[in-house]
Amino acid sequence: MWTGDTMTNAYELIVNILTAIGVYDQIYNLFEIFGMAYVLKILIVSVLIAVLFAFVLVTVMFLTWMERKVVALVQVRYGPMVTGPRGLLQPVMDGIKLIGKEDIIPAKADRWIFTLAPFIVFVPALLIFIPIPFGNSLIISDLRVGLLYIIAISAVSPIAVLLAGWASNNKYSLLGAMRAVAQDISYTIPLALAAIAVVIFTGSLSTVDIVNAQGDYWFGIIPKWFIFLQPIGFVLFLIASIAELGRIPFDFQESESELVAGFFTEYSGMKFAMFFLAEYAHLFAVSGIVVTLFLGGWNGPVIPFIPVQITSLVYFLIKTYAVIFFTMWLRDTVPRMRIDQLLNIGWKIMVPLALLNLLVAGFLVTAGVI
Amino acid sequence: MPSNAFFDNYLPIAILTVIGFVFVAVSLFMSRIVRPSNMTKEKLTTYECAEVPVGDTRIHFNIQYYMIVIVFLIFDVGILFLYPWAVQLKNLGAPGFFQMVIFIEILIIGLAYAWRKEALEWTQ
Amino acid sequence: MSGLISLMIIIPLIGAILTFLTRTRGQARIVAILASGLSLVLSLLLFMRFDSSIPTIQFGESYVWISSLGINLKFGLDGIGLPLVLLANIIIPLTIIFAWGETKQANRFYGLILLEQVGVLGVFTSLDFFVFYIFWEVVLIPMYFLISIWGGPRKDYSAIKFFIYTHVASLVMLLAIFSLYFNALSITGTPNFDIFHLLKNYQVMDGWLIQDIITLKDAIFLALLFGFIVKMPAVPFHTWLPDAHVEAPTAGSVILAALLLKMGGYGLFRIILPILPYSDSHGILISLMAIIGVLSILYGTFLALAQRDLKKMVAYSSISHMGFVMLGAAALIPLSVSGAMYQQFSHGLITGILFMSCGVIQHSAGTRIIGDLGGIAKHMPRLTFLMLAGFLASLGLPGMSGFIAEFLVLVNSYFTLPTFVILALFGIVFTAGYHLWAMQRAVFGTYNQKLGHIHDIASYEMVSMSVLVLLVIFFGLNPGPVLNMMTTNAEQLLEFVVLRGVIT
Amino acid sequence: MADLYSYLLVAIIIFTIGSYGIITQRSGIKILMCIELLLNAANINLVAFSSFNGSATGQVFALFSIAIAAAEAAIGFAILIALFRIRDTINLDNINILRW
Amino acid sequence: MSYLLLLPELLLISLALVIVLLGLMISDRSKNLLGYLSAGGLLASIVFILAIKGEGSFFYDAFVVDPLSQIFKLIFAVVSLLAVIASVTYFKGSRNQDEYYALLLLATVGMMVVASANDLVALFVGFELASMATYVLAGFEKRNPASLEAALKYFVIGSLSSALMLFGMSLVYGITGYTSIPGIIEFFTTNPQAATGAINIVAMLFLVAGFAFKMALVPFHMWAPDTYEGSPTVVSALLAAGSKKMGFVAAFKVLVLALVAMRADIQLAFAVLAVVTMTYGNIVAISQRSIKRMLAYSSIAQAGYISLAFVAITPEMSQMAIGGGILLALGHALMKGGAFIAVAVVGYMVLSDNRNVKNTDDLEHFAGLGKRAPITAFAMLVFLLALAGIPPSAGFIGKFVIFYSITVDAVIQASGWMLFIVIVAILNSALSIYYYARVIRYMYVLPPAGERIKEPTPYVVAIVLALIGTIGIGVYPEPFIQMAMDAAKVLGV
Repeated sequence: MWTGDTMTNAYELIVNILTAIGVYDQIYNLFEIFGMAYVLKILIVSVLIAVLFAFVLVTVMFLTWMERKVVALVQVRYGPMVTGPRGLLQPVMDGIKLIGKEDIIPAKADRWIFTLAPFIVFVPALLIFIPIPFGNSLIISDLRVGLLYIIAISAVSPIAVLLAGWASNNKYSLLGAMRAVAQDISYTIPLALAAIAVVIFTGSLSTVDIVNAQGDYWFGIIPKWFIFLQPIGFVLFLIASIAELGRIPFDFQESESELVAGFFTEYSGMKFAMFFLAEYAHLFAVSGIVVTLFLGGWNGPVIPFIPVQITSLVYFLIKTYAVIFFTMWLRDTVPRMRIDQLLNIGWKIMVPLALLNLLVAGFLVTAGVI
Repeated sequence: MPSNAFFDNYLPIAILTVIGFVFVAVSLFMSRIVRPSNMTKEKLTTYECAEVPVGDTRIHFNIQYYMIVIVFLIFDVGILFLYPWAVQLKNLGAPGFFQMVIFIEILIIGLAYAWRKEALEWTQ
Repeated sequence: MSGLISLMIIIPLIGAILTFLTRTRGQARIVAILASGLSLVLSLLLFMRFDSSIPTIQFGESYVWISSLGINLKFGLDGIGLPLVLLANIIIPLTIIFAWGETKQANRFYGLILLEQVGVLGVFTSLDFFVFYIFWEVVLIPMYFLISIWGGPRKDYSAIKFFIYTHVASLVMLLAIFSLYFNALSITGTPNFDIFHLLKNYQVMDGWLIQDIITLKDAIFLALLFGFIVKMPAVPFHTWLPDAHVEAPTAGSVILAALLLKMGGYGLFRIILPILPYSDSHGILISLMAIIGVLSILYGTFLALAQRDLKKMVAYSSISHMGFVMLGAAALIPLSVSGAMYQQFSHGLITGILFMSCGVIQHSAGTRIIGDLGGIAKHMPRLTFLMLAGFLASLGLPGMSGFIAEFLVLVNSYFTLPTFVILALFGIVFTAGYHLWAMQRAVFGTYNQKLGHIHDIASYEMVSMSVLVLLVIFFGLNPGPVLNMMTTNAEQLLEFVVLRGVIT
Repeated sequence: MADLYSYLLVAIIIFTIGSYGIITQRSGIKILMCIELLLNAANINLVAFSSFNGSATGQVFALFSIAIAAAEAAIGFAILIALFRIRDTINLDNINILRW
Repeated sequence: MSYLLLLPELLLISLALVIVLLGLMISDRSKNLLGYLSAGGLLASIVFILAIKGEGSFFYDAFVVDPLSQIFKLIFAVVSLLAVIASVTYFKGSRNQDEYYALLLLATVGMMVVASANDLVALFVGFELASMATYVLAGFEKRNPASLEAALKYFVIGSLSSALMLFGMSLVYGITGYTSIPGIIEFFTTNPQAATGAINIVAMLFLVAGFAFKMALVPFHMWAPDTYEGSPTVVSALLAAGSKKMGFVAAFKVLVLALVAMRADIQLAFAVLAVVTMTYGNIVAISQRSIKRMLAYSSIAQAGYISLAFVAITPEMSQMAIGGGILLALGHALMKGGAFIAVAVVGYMVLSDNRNVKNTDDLEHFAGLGKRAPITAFAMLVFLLALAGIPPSAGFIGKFVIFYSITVDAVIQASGWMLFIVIVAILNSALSIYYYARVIRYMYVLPPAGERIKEPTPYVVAIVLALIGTIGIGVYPEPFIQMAMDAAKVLGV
């Protein structure tokens, strides 16, 4: 029987489980006969990815529901209640509606780029999930440069936004896109700087290493999460992440009252849905990253007799949803800022603060304090 | 098929990229089958706060956008150097730290310069 | 008594700088005449102390300059250099006196003349090839300015032509110097730019410059020769000279003809003759030099005959006279060589008179075209006298210095180069012809009324011209002091000629 | 599948595209982009060689060159913007007041 | 291994940063002080370069201090000093002086890093630091279309050349597996068969192209005339006199040293480049009426002379040739720097006559300069004569040594094409007099167009310094020849 060892990634986990069950060798030999051992590997990975994909889609749907529910909660009303139990099927209905919507491409738009933009916005949003550790061993691929990879992939989204805004040939879209990009890139800097401070402590860019580094306890009680070592870093990272997402109070890419709907004003139907999906997928991913970097990832008290994979997944989801809830809460209680304020905060407060934070962290590590 | 950790690690990325593209394509195609298509001239014009669109969209932008981009570029690349340093800091010891302090200080001076020169101001 | 030579060079240099800094014409010319006069006094001192019975370098001085390249500030005088130093120091003060009345940018004018003196003296005294080359080049700049600022209507063209033409020649010479230097360096192992050192090592040089076409020795020889004959100038490289002379101011022409041309001749004796016997095909090279010499004599004469412009005529006569220098050098007989040297000295004095005459006529009559002049003797008797003396000296009247030089050259060259001498004799005849004919048309005859009233020569002009005439006569009657030292050196130069079997 | 030559081929293709662009394009921005292409071709080379030589130097070099490329792009943009402000064009064909 | 040896660079870097910070704090009016500050810093770094003896290597051997680097550092620092002193007047009252001086110092540091680089990475970084700073400097008058156009052309071609150079470097790295220059040499000496591959030729072509852009060798020269003409004159001085030499020191280091195995190919390639360059530069210079443009072409021609040093890198003459190249580079830095500053004075003079003149460097403004600005005119005269190679001047000494080595090479090898090169070089040298003399004629022969002006003191100081250098090297070249030969010995071909 499988004992619950830690694996490097989910593929190994599957292989391990299959081996424990005792079927892996037979399957492997089967493929081996045809000289296609790697097909097996691709198969397993594909299955994993499919699971991830499904998980992301479900999560996104759930998040759209949750968002409405949280808003309703804050505003002391019910939110969607009709479709399904407590409106739980509302996202499905949304999806059906969007599929049936007309797909309008404005006459003056750049058709190719207009169609390309949803692809480019959606795919990176998925790709971010690759190195996120959902739980012990539950990671698609533990990249050695995981953190850098995440930052790099999330830097693709401004390009898509710009493409979308430009291709629409609508002034509001373009303005929204430009603002979105300005905001995105401005907040990438403190984001990346805050992440570096964490890397200094771990000495590794691998997300798994980062999570493992937070596994211990001080005095046996306080978990060694980086939020305690890096309170400033955490705050910076969280704010920057929210800004990157373009959520209130930083939602200048949309600013419904000013720019109609920002860069995707002209999008409708499934293309719009793609932006929508990407946004929520991104939200989940970013929250997951915050958890990974600062909130101990999947670490939590070990519960006997339950495989650590399962407990860790639960811990991770709990923490992540807590962060997501926080962002939604924020959305409902804080007014939108002005864009100059936003940039001022980004460049004049967060960047210097992040640099200082970095120096302090570096000093602490060099001096051997921690 | 080279079977090394490097490719093992990046194989999922390739697969996911393909799946992602396929998914988007399929869902767009699906909707094309299902949805109505009844274009009119009015529908095809862009939306401009319930007005008829005026003028050209490809307008000149505020110079600040470029300023921000340039400042971003510099810092982004500066960060590029910080990552390897951060990973290796424990091995580099004090000299490594102080060398990077100089680097960061130059970054800070650059930021101060940009700040003072109002490259960071949105409204001028 | 070392240090005299460098002092003699430095004084005009300081004088030049001071002259540039003066504000008025009066100050400028006084400083200039003082400096050049002081230099003349020093050279006279040298002249008197000179022992003309020995051919070695006297008054030698040497200062380390660029030790890594073996370059020293090495000066010294022997029978080849001293007469020319004397000549330079005579001509320059006289030129300054002649140009006493210069009004246009006087301080610069005199300063440039003094700089010219520095360059020329440097060339005649330096015994280091590098230093020699530097002075050789330095001479060009003041002359360029003299022509292009104070010159005639086509001054720009002629100044730049003069500059570039002679600069190319110098650079070609520089290549030869490089090769000589490297040769000496690879033989002795120590860098040294000393002229004698380089020339001595030329003897043991070997190799081809271009396989089976020209040997290194010949190539170097030709390059050096090219450098010198352009300066001399010899036909066919003479075309810069008439332009430069015609456009230059009188003082410039005088210096150009009396001193700059002599640099070429000096190079001939100092450098070409010592290596000539050691070159691989000396027979051909000697003939080449003789041909060039005779060609210059004849071509210069005939062109002089055809000129309508008095100054241009004088310029071409210079070419023809310098041909004698070439011829005498190529003859390789001690007396012909010393005759050639004497021709240099004497021509320097004579041509001064001629150009000054032209200058005076131009100044007074407003034209130099022979046809437009005529009968000015009545109005300018003093000029006529001095000019006549100069012309007679130039055509080789016995009793004047020119006669001795040309006589020596022709008589002695006949032993080795008979054909060429006979050809040159034709030149002599025509020389007399054009001199007298020009004199007759321009100065005597009926007065051309269009000229209006013209003044005779000014006093300062007369002083300098008279001194020159006196000197011409003096050295015509009493060539001994100068000729002796020349002969001593010429004999020493030619000792090896027989040894090498160059001439039988 | 992926030997050194594949990488070099990619680099050369990118390099060729960049060179072609520099020769044919007249817009300042496009030329800037083409120059970046050239630099990136060199970077691919460096990283590929680094990986196959087993020395990290090439990667370090690439890192430096990326940084430099960024700074260069920033300066290029700045010049183009300044030029655009007074000339209203960044077409290199129109920027020709300096001629002999 | 004393870190004191790094003092010149460190001083200038910190000074640049300090100037940026000071510029943020002090008022626009007192920004003139920054010029004096940077002049002081440069002076101090010159003193350090001369005073701190010794050799050393730093940063894992990526950075060496040796005679070769020191003499080029001296050149760069001196040129920058001249430019800075002249800039005190040129940019007087400008709001952006702080950036100007900081960039200028950074450009200097970049050049110095190139001079000291012992590793392709360091070389490239230094190269780019200097290039980028000068891109901005060239376009520093941002209201002046000509200046911006100059900057744009310089930028486009300069960055293209960097890209080519980087590509070449990547190939070299691929071939040898090293980026350090000694490593590359070691590779080629231990694997002689590797030196014959065709890929080497490709790599070398890229490198040559990259360096030749900076050196402004034909056919990579297109940017130079435009840039020199359009840039602020003091920046042109820096470009022509300083950053061009950076290309040479890089070429000396990489081509001569690292690719020693393929020397014969370099020789012929550079022979063609040199001959074409000097001839083209001189011929085109004749027809110019803009003095800056003329100086630019003359600068191209001079680059041709200097690159003769690469032609003569045979075993017998290599040290002499490279020494001569360095010497001419040194001389050229002073002469060209001085000449450009003199042009700046004329520009100042013309503008003080009439504010609306567009082409302040037109030949006609030089008419009667000897009367209007005697010091400038005299200095310009000396610089022009020195550029023409008239003794005794720095230009002559450098040319002398280079021509010497190439002549001797031609003689030793009895090689026809080398002889041809010598002759072409000589004819070029004579040809150049033609256009230099034209300027001299304008200055001294033609009547002045206005009153005598008072030449601003900083300009005069800069010009006189350059003048002293130009004549000083000509009159007492011994220490400079020693330095150049020591430097050439480092390359030890």
